[in-house]
Formats: sequence, structure tokens, C-alpha cells
Amino acid sequence: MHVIAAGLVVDIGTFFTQQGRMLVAEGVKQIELSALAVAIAIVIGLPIGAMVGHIHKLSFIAVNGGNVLRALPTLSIIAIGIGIYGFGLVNITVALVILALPLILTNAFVAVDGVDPGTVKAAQGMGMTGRQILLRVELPSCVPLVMAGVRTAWVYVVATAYLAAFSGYSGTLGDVIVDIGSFGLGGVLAATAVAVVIALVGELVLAGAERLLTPRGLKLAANANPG
Amino acid sequence: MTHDETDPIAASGVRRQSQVEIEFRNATKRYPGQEAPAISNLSFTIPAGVICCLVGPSGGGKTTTMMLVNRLIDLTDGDILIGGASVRSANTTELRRAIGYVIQQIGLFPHMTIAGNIAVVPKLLGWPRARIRERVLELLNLVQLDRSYAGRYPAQLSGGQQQRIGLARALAVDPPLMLMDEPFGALDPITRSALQDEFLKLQERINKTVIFVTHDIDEAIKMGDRIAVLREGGILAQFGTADDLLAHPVDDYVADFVGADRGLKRLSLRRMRDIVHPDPSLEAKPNVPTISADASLRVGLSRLFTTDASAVRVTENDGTTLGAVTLDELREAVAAHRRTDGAP
Amino acid sequence: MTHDETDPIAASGVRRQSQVEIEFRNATKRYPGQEAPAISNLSFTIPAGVICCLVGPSGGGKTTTMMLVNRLIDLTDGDILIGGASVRSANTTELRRAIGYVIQQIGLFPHMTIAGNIAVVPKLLGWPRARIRERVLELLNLVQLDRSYAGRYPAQLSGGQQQRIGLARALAVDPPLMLMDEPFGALDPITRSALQDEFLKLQERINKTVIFVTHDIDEAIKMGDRIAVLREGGILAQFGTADDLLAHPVDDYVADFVGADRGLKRLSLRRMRDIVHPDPSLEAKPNVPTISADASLRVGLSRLFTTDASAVRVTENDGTTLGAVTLDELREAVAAHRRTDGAP
Amino acid sequence: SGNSKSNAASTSSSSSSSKSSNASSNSSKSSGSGLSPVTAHNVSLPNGTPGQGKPSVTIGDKNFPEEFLLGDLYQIALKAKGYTVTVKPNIGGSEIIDTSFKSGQIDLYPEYLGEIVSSVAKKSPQKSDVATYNAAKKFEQSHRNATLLKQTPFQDVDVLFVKTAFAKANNLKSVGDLTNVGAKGQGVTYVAQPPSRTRFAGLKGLQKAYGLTKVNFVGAPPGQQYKAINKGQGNVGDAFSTDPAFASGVNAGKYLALNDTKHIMGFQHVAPVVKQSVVKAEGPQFTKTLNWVSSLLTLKAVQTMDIAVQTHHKDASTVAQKFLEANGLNS
Amino acid sequence: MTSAAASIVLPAWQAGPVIPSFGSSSCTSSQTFCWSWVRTNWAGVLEPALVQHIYITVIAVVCGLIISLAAALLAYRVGWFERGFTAFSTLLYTIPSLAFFLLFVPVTGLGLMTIEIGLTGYTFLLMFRNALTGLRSVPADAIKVATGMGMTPRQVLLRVNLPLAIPSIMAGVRISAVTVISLATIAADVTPLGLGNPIFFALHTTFTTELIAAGVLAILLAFAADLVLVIVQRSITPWIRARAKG
Ligand SMILES: Nc1ncnc2c1ncn2[C@@H]1O[C@H](COP(=O)(O)OP(=O)(O)OP(=O)(O)O)[C@@H](O)[C@H]1O
Ligand SMILES: Nc1ncnc2c1ncn2[C@@H]1O[C@H](COP(=O)(O)OP(=O)(O)OP(=O)(O)O)[C@@H](O)[C@H]1O
Ligand SMILES: [Mg+2]
Ligand SMILES: [Mg+2]
Repeated sequence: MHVIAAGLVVDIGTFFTQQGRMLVAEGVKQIELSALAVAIAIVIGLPIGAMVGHIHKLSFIAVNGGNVLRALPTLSIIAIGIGIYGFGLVNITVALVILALPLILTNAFVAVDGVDPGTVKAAQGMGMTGRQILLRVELPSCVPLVMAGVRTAWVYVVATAYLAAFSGYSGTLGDVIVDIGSFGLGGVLAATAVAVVIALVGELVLAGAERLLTPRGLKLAANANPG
Repeated sequence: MTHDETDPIAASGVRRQSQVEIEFRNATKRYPGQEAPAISNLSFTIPAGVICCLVGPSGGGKTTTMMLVNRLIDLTDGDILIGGASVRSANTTELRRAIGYVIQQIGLFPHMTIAGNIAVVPKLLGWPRARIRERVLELLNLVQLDRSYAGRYPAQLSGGQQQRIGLARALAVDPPLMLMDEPFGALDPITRSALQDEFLKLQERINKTVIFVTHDIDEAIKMGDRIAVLREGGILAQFGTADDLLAHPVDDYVADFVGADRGLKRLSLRRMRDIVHPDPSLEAKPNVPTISADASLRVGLSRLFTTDASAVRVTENDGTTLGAVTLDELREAVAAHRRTDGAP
Repeated sequence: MTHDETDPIAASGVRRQSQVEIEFRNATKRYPGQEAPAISNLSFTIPAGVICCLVGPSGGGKTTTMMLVNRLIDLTDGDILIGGASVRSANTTELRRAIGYVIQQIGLFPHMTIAGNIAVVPKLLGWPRARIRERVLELLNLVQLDRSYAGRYPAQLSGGQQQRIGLARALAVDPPLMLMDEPFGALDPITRSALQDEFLKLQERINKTVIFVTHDIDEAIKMGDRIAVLREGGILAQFGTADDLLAHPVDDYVADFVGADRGLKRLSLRRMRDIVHPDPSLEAKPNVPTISADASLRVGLSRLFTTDASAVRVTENDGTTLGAVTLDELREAVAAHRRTDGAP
Repeated sequence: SGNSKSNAASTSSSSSSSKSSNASSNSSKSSGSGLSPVTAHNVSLPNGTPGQGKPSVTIGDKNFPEEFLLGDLYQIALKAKGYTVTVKPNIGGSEIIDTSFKSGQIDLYPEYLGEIVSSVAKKSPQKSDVATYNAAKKFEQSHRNATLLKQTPFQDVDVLFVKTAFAKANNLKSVGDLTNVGAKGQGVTYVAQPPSRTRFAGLKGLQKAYGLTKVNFVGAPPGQQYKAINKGQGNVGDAFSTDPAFASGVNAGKYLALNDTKHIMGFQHVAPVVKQSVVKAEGPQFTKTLNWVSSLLTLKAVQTMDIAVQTHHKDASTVAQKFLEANGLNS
Repeated sequence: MTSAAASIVLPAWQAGPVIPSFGSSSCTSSQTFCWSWVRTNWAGVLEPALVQHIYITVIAVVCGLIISLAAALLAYRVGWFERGFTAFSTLLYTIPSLAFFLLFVPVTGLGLMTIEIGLTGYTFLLMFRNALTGLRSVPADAIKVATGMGMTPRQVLLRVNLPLAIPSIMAGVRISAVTVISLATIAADVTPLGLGNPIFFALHTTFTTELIAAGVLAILLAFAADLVLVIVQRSITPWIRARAKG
């Protein structure tokens, strides 16, 4: 096992030096694709999740609906998509959105649903409309949990975006990752390493965004916890 | 906003005219899963522009009553009319905007600064920035907090400070109706008395219709033009002026509630000014204690009873002497008052 | 637990002996980012087994003082000694288990039923189930709540009911020390007075050392063997018995704090029993109002002053007449008392 | 056949599907004029149950229908001859099954020989079936302490196929004719599993051997090429030469496999890969039994069985059993 | 079927092997859906695959939950652990299953073990982060009181933070369960267990009926799993419904 591992490290290193350019280009495309999918998932999932959390009703239908779509392997979704919207960016994006959606939707629901009822009651008592309560009170006070969904979704999408190679959308790291025959395990792992870095860096960026979005008052309240 | 017959709030003019009457008609609320109703057949009318204090036992349904008015919970039975229009058919958002609500749990928004908390409704109504800023400082001042608190967060405030922000927030747009659930419950006597005075001063200018929950019977006497006493199970025990309650409690429960020393409490309702008479002999006496003409008879009694002086000198705020009051005169004044209305 | 010199709590015996003294030595707390300290150089000693009421302005540092004692926050400077041992070096868990804490915000655990909330510490200590059950019912009874509340969740209780559960929870294992931050702040006068009496009865049996924050000066007078008055900025204004404070407020601030009617308040400290004298002529007078021997002079005054009667009949609880008190006698008794200690 | 053979794959398939010339051209290519020295021909089935008392042997097969069939065929024959056999079916693609073999999880598995050369040994395609066999065998001997038994008469290479109507419209017969669609293959959209993009037995071969440098490549999930071509998502698909679509059956005549005149898809006969130690321990009757099975596997036989399994949804082991019994296996 | 005669007569290769007729099926691949296939193959193909899929999923979710919860509890106390475990679980999730199997098959073999290791690893990221965020979003008052009562930090964590984090944790479990149901199809890469078998078989043979049947089973399973988890969650968080009423 040790020997295998050592050999692998050499393989990965070699691959980087020889194919670094290509990996970078593919990495960029992977980022674009992932960002697109996560953005769409946010645009769809966040409002639905938040709304359902706000009214404390219909959660099972919304969350389960989003969830159940994922039950099929992403590859099957791609295959099914061929017959509906064909190959290309649309196909892989739909598959990735289906992957990311439940994460964002469910967490948005749980987050908003769990906002302190006293706070919400105060907001209602002030005559805020449902929408205003949601946007000005509920969402700002549950940023961490909402963002937990987004961050996990990002990692999931980056990690799965290699399936683009099966959707007629080439140029991502998937071209290497699915082709162990041509690139070898070293090449696959090198491309995987790039994906891991993208996932982690994106994750850090999102953590930064979370910190910016989390109101200071919430952090103070949390820090008031004695240790 | 144009007058719209289908919108009870617009129709009742809550937003335009500042005085509205609140009428409870057999209002009843039963929480799901609970056998006994929290509020039973509550019927009474709070005239427009009046502060009605709501007192009653813990768990007696005061908070429930408040939340029925602004529809944070829905009536099980009966109705509540605001300016003649039923809350049942009101647009809840409109209704609540017209009502300032100070909730018992304070419920500040933890993610907003103090200024942000106070400015919530002005922002909703789209006030210009400068006006909001000014209003925030004005309100901080009103609730006796330094403007340096504007930038802090709720977690950095003491309990009483938070409560005062809750009050400021509810007052921000000067709503014609106020529901105040123990707004001063966490305040020390000095701050509390200052805020009571501020609020009464405000009320003199803008006659709001107010429902004010308190546990402090002295506060109810001071603040309430009317007092509604609830008993266990949300049943109305008595509704009337403070003097009614103190002088004629309908039963032992109410008598107990207003306190064994209710006789002394009643003294709080009258001022030294009302019973003072000129007394030329005062000039000769050097050691007579002085008391403001606006002090209550209770404070006068305290002075007289606990010093060796035979009389107190009553002075205007500018220092001019109005006259003197002796213990016997005080007692006589009280007795005369009692005889005219037949209280015990 | 064996005696262990390195463990201040074990050493001071907080857990074994029920009476411990609390000493503040220049205790100072400055919150991060705040210029002014919340507590400045607080120095006073609460004797063992005594209830010390802590009063002061909103934001005056009362809650801060409490949290310094059980180390929910840490001292910036100075020290606090419990039974002679510094809290700084105490094992915080041990320390806190020995101290019952009622927090101002009530803070019930939303995920536990009422019974579960009360049983938290007994469970931590591994009490047997049956004993816990029994204790929960006992405490519900103590705080005047029906046992049917045991299975409810905090969200289903009124504000005052929640507060009572907070008290029951802190009392569960009868800790020798109690920190009570406005434990009765949300209660109506009847319930409050009943709980005060219950607590005092308890205190007679088990002499706890208690720090009790209140905004109600009457409550402080009734409950506090000692009263500590803080002023803005967490500075000790005065520390003494209720009588000290009412009779000799050190400055206008304290005088204001205890109230303009502090003379009457002082009457609360004495009972009719103390001044009554036998009066054979009473039998002849039919319309004399009756008052319990345990009633305070204040209640007696209220009765005398607000009726036409010239005297009140003072009776034992079993109905036997002890004698009579007239207004003049009452006044004379107060004056004599005042002369012995030289109060104004 | 490279690719698809290598793994049918789920989420992480590594190989592509490529194919050589169409079905009918296979046999001639593979064996040249006479009998191939590496192919099992006319082997007789050992008598009795020589496997009794021999150590147990574990057979693996890969994760697509034809492999299930192959695995069943060898296994049923061995069992019938008294060998103790454990089967670990459905083991990923070429890389995973090789890893399993290498690490001793299995002792024997049927493999497409071009796959061994390209996916496992990582060598360039060989010029003939014999060269392919030899290269594969050499690799297994030197790197896996294994050997190859005789190969099957049939092979299953990747083929490029088009719709018959499209072929007619563009006058297509062989791969080279794709220039008819557009110069250098412009206008051709080639649908295959992703690895075909980088392989000689795929896009690279089209470019280098046929000069079709303008062909557009589209990666698709396994098995989706027909659907993609039907839906007009591409006009040239990659399939297996044994696919039911090219035999008589429901889809007969719908698709045309283009003749791979330059053999870019290589040679994909099947042979059992066996641990040398196992060959020794099990004895010559073992090898003979396996060779007997291999000798039966002509294109027609395999294609018929494939249709039974894939089109008519017959259970693979039942089909295998019936086939072997029809050819003399007594169970 | 086997006659004595057939066993003696060995076919000559020139003649080719005997190719028997295997029969045909009324269901063909091009058909949209064919009920009779489902009926005949329910007991032999679909039901066992479904049952296997269920236990593959249950094992992975339960193991994943235990490990993730333990990690989240640790990370709540030990700051650096969060980053470390996040990176680790990101890595696990990002490694393609093929590469994963290539690394693990030699060690853990061609069985359930290898699959469960992979699937369990895939749940970490989701469950860990949701659990940790949930533990952190507990109201400050509750923690202050618990601490003030003399609970040790560990007791606060287990008795206050943990139960109050249940909605967030369960959200993680719900998505994880469905994710595992979807990913468990890769089991078919290593061993013929679960719905991945019929699904990939159908993909290869372009047999729509089988694809739809197995796909629908996966979706129904996901639905049922989600339903069960919601019921479990409701029953262990009774206070949430108490709050909602009124
Ligand atoms: N976490 C904090 N950060 C900064 N300042 C704080 C914090 N907590 C309290 N303070 C400030 O410290 C001072 C003392 O607060 P504390 O809560 O002890 O007052 P208190 O006497 O209990 O008041 P109240 O009667 O209103 O509850 C106040 O001015 C308050 O604003
Ligand atoms: N959500 C609820 N579900 C069930 N019962 C409730 C609910 N809220 C309140 N109650 C019950 O209804 C009764 C009235 O409660 P309410 O909060 O109106 O009392 P309150 O007069 O405001 O008391 P307090 O002075 O203690 O705040 C109480 O017995 C309480 O237990
Ligand atoms: Mg209330
Ligand atoms: Mg406080």
C-alpha cells in the first residue's frame, strides 16, 4: 500500500507538471459551471425554502419535492435529459441544480422556521408584512444556517460537475476524471485535487461571505455565551 | 390613502383620526388543546383617547387580550371593534401598523442595532433618512438613554435598557393606538416614574387610546384613566376609574388586588393643591416642612405623619407659598370626599 | 465529597454547610469595548443566611454583579469571596451547582416541558425518578401553579407563569446560595405577595444566603435583611437594613430611590402587634373596624385614616381581641420610634 | 472495445466506447486467413467431473450485460465439471476488475483483450488480433502472475454507427465516407462515452487515421448513444459490434455500422484471465473446460444470447445454461 | 433439455455451435413502459434490489450520523477541528467513486464494506455542517441559564445545544438519506447490490421499462425515507408544535 501510495504521488506530480495548463483551464470552466448551478439553485431554492419556513406550512411537500428529485443518480438525470433538452450546458446545469436545490431549500426552510418566535411576534405586532418579516427579520437572523446549505451545495456541485463530460459539455475537469484509461489514476487524482482545491477555496470564500452577511448583533449574542 | 368602505381600518379612520374607541364584545379565546378559555366573554369599551390599564393575575389573559386586538392571535368567539370596525375583517398589516405594540418579552431584533430597532417602522413607511435619525435620537432621549447607545446591539444592553428600547420602537411613528404589555416592568422606580411622566406628557398632546398592562397597582392608578381588572380565566372582575376601584371594589378579589392599604393609595389620586388653604400664621413658624402643591395627599400624609410638624407648607413650583395643611385638615378632606361618594 | 484544600468550594463548604457569607472586595467589571465600567469597586459583605436585596437604576450593574458571583462573566478587577474563598480560583461547575440562579430573561429551555425544566438540576445530580417527580409537584405547588402545567411547554405559558417556573427551577435542589434577578418582576400583586411569603417561610427553615434584585422598593423592604443600593456606573450608594435606608438615606439619590413617601413605607416594617394596648372600652363600641395583629402599621394607618372610626380593633388570627389603636396612638408610636434613632 | 467494455459505469466511468468495423467484418479481421493460433477452436469438453476435490476458484465479471453472460457461461461450465466456484459478479470496469484481480479478490475473469492492452497495460493499439492477444498475455504474465487462456472466436469492438437513412442520404458505407457529410468530417457529431475523446480507438483515430479533424465530439452516458442519435443530438454514434441493434431483431435495419477500414478500434476478442497458480492447481481439465466454452462463442452465438438478455430480458444465467446444454454440457 | 445424445455429439467449429432458441418477450426496449415485465421481474429483480438498497442506505446514514454528530460535537468545542473535518469530508466527497474504489477494493474487498465506507464518507460533509451550525444557533439565554445551573460544558452541549439543534441536524439527515439513496447506485460498480443494478443494466440495454421501474422505486424510497424521517423528527421535537399553536 505504501509503495502504491508513493507511486501515486509521483504520478500526480508528473501529471501536474505536464498538464498543469490544461488543468487550470478546466478548473476555470468547472468553477463557472458550478457557480452557475449554485446560483440557479439559490434563486429557486432560497425563496421557496424561506417562504415555506415563514408560513410554517407545506414544508413536507416543498422539502420532500426538492429532495425526491435527487433520488436518481445524477448520471440518470443526464441520460433522461438527453431526450428532453439534449446535450450541453443546459443538460449538466439542470442535473447539478437538481443536486444543489434540496440542500439550499431545506436549509433555508429549517433556518427560517426556527427563528425565535418572540422576535417574529414583535415584527408581526409592528405591522410588517410577511415579506418584510421574512426579508428584514427572519432571513438576517438565520444567515449561518442558510449559508450552511449554500456552502455544502457548492462542494457537492463542484464534486459532481465532472459529470459534464457525460452531458456533451466538455472542457471541465471531468474530461480527465472520467478517463482513467487515458490519464491514469495519477491524472484522475490530479484533476480531483484541483476540484478539491476549488471546493475548499469556494467554501472559504462563502464562509467569508457568511461572516459579512451575518449581522454583528447575532455574533455578539452568540459570543455572550459563557464558555 | 383613499377612503375605502371595504377596508375597516381605512373606513374606521384609524390612520387619520388620532382617537379611536376600542370595544370588546364577548371576546373569547380558547387555546388549542386547553380546556379552559384564556379569555371568557370579555365585554367593555375603552373610550377614545383614554389610557386603560389592564391588571389581573399572572396567567389571567392580559397578553392574550392584547394579541386579540392586533390579531396576533384570532378570536375564538365574540368580537373586538376598533373605531366601530371589527378586527375580524381588518387587513392585519394595516391594523398592526396603526397600533404600537410593546411586547412583554421585549423581543428586540438581535441582528439590528438599537437605532435600527427603533427605526424599523419609520423605515417601513419610507421616512427620509434625516427624519429617522432625528426621531431615533428624540426617542432615546425620551426613554432616558444616552445617544451613544444608538450603535449598540441588544445583547449589549441591560434588561431594563432593552425594555426601554422596546417602548421607543413602539412609539416611533406615534401610532394612534398603543398596546403596552408591562412596558415598565423591568425599570427601577426613578426611571419608571420619569418614563411614566414622559408618557403622560406625550398623552396630553396626542390623545392615544392605550391598553396598558401592569402588575404595579400604583402604576395603574397613576397611568390609567380606566382600569380593567381581570380574574383567573380571563373574566372581567371590574372596570372603572381608579377611584371607583379603590373606593368601591366589587368584591374581595378586587379589594385584595388593589391592596389592604387601598385607602392610602386613594390618596395618590388627589393633590395637595386641592385641599390647601391660605394660612397667614405660617410666616411665624420656622420649622414647617415644605411640600409641592403637585405632591399627592399620600406624600403629604407621609410628611406629616412621620415628622413632628403639626402642618406642612404647600408651595408652588416657583416657591411661592399657597398655604398650610395639618393632619386633621388632611383627614377631614378625605372624610368629606368619602362622604360625597359614600365609600367605606 | 472529601475535604480538599485546593478546591475553594469544597474547602469553604458551600455544599455542606448551608450558610455562607459573600464578600465583594473592590469588585470591578468593564465590558469589552465599553469605556465606563459596569461595576466599579464594589465592596460590601453579605452575612451568611441573609437576604440582600440589590436595587439600583436600570443599567446600574445589578445583573452584572450577579453574574460575577457565579462566574458567568469574569471580574476585571477586585475579588468576590464566597465563604472566604475567591470565586476566581473556584471550579466553576461546582460553584454554580451550589448556587441557584434565577435569570432576568427567565430563559426556560424551550425543548423541555415544565416538569423537565424544573427537574434539570436534580437530574444532573442523579436523583431517583420518584423523588424528582415528587419535588416537581412540590415546587409547582410552591409557585402556585396547578400540577396540570407539568406537561406543558414554556411557549404555552404566560409571562408570569414562565417566571414562576424559572424560580421553581432554581430552587429545585435547595442550594445554599441563591442569585435571584427580579424573580417576581412579572407577577401580579396577589401572586407576588403569596410567593414572597412562601419564600420567607422557606428562608426561615433553611437560611440561604440570597442576592435578590428587585425594582420594587416595597419588595426590597419586605424581603431584604439588607439592601444594597447601586447608582449609575455600578457604584455602591448605600448598604444597610431597610430601616437604615428609609430613616437615613445617605443622599438625595437614595432618598429619591426609596420614594417621597418613605415615611409611610417605614410603617411597613412594624406590626400592629408591636403597638397595641388593651382597651376594655372597646366592647361598648360596635362599629370599630377590625385588623389583624400581624398587619403592618401602614395598613393600620390606611384603615384609620380612611374611615370615620376613631380606633381599630386589633385581633389575633384566632379572633381574640388584643386591644385598640387610635390614630394619635399610632402617630405617637411612630414619633417615639423616630426619636430613639433620630430619623427626620 | 475499449471503452465501453472497460466500464460501463456509473458516475465514474473511465473509458469510452469505440468499436472497430462492423460485425460482419470482425471475424475475417481477427483470424486472418486460416485458424488463429490464439483462438479456441473445436475443443472438446472433458468427461466426468474432474473438478471434484480441486481448490475453490473465484470468478469475477464486469458491469454490463454481455459480461454477465460471459461470467455465467464460464462459471456454469466449471460447476458442471465439478469445480468449486464462487462468483463475484458486476465488478466495475477494466480498472476496478484488474485491481480486484491484482489484489486477489478474484482468480479469474473474462476480459476483452484490447482493453487489457489499452486500459490496463496502457499500451498503444496493436495491429492484429494475434498481436493484441500476445501483448495482453505478456502483460498479464509479467505484471499479474497470470495468463490468458484461448480467446473466443467472436469479438466485440466499438463500431461507429449512423441511422440507415442518414447513411443513404450521405452515401455512407465506411468510416472514411464521413467526409461526405462535410470536408474533414465537418458536420459530423460523434456521440460516445467521454473517454473516446482522447483515445485512438475514438476521436484521435478518426483524426489521425481518417483525417476527420473537424468532427465534433459529444460525451454521453453509457448506453445513451442510440437515444442521442434518435433524438438528433448527434449523427454518428459509438456502439458495440455485438449490440442487438446490428443483428436481426426489432431494430434491424434501422442503424448501419460503418466499416472501420483502418482498424482504429482495435481487436476485442475475449479470453479468460487466470492466475498462473490457479491454472496449475486446478489442472489441465480446468483449462480445457474454459477453452471449450470459449470455442463456442462465435459472433452469432453471442449476439443471439445478447438479444435474449438485452432485448427480451431473459435471465443471463438461464440463457447461458441453455446454450451450454444445447452444446453438450450435462449438468 | 439435455439428452444423452446431445452430450456425446460435440459440434465441429466449422459448423458453429448449436444456438438454441431462448424465447422472446412481449416487452421490448423501445416500448415506453411494459407492466408485464414488472410483474414477472418484481420478485426476482426489483424487490431484492429495493431491499438491498434500503439496508445499504440505512447502514450508511446511521454510521454517517454517528460519526458526523461526534465530529460536530468535537468541533463545537475545539475550533480548529471544524476546518480540518470540513476539508476531510470535502476531500472524501470530491474523490470520484471510481478512484475511491481503486484505492479501497484491495484493502476492503468486493463487498458491502467498501460501499459503506464510501457512502458513509459522502454523508459527512452535509451532516457535519448542519449539526455544527445547529449547535451554534442555540439561543444565548438557554446556554447562559444552563451554565448558570452548573452544567459542565459537556452537559450544556448534550442537554441543551444538541436537542435544540435537532431540526437542523434532521435537515442534514433527510438530505443525506436521499443523497445516499441516489449514490448507493454506485454499489453496482463493486457488487450486484441495490437498485443501481437494474438502473445501470437498463441504461446499457436502453430498456426504458426497467429504467423507469427502478428509477421510480428509488424515488418512492426517497419519498418514504423522507416521510419516515419527518415523522421521527416530529415525535422527538414536540415543543415545536406546542410553539406553533395559538
Ligand atoms: N455584554 C455587554 N456588553 C457591553 N455592555 C454591557 C453588556 N451587558 C451589559 N452592559 C452594560 O453594562 C451596564 C450594566 O448592565 P446590567 O445588565 O448589569 O444592568 P442592570 O442593573 O441589571 O440593569 P436592569 O435593571 O436594566 O436589568 C449597562 O449599562 C449595560 O448597557
Ligand atoms: N400558546 C398557548 N397555548 C396554550 N395556553 C396558553 C398559550 N399562551 C397562553 N396560554 C395560557 O393562557 C392563559 C393566559 O395567558 P396570558 O399570557 O394571556 O396571561 P397574562 O395575563 O398575560 O399573564 P402574565 O401576567 O403572567 O403575563 C394562561 O393560563 C396561559 O397558560
Ligand atoms: Mg402576559
Ligand atoms: Mg438586569
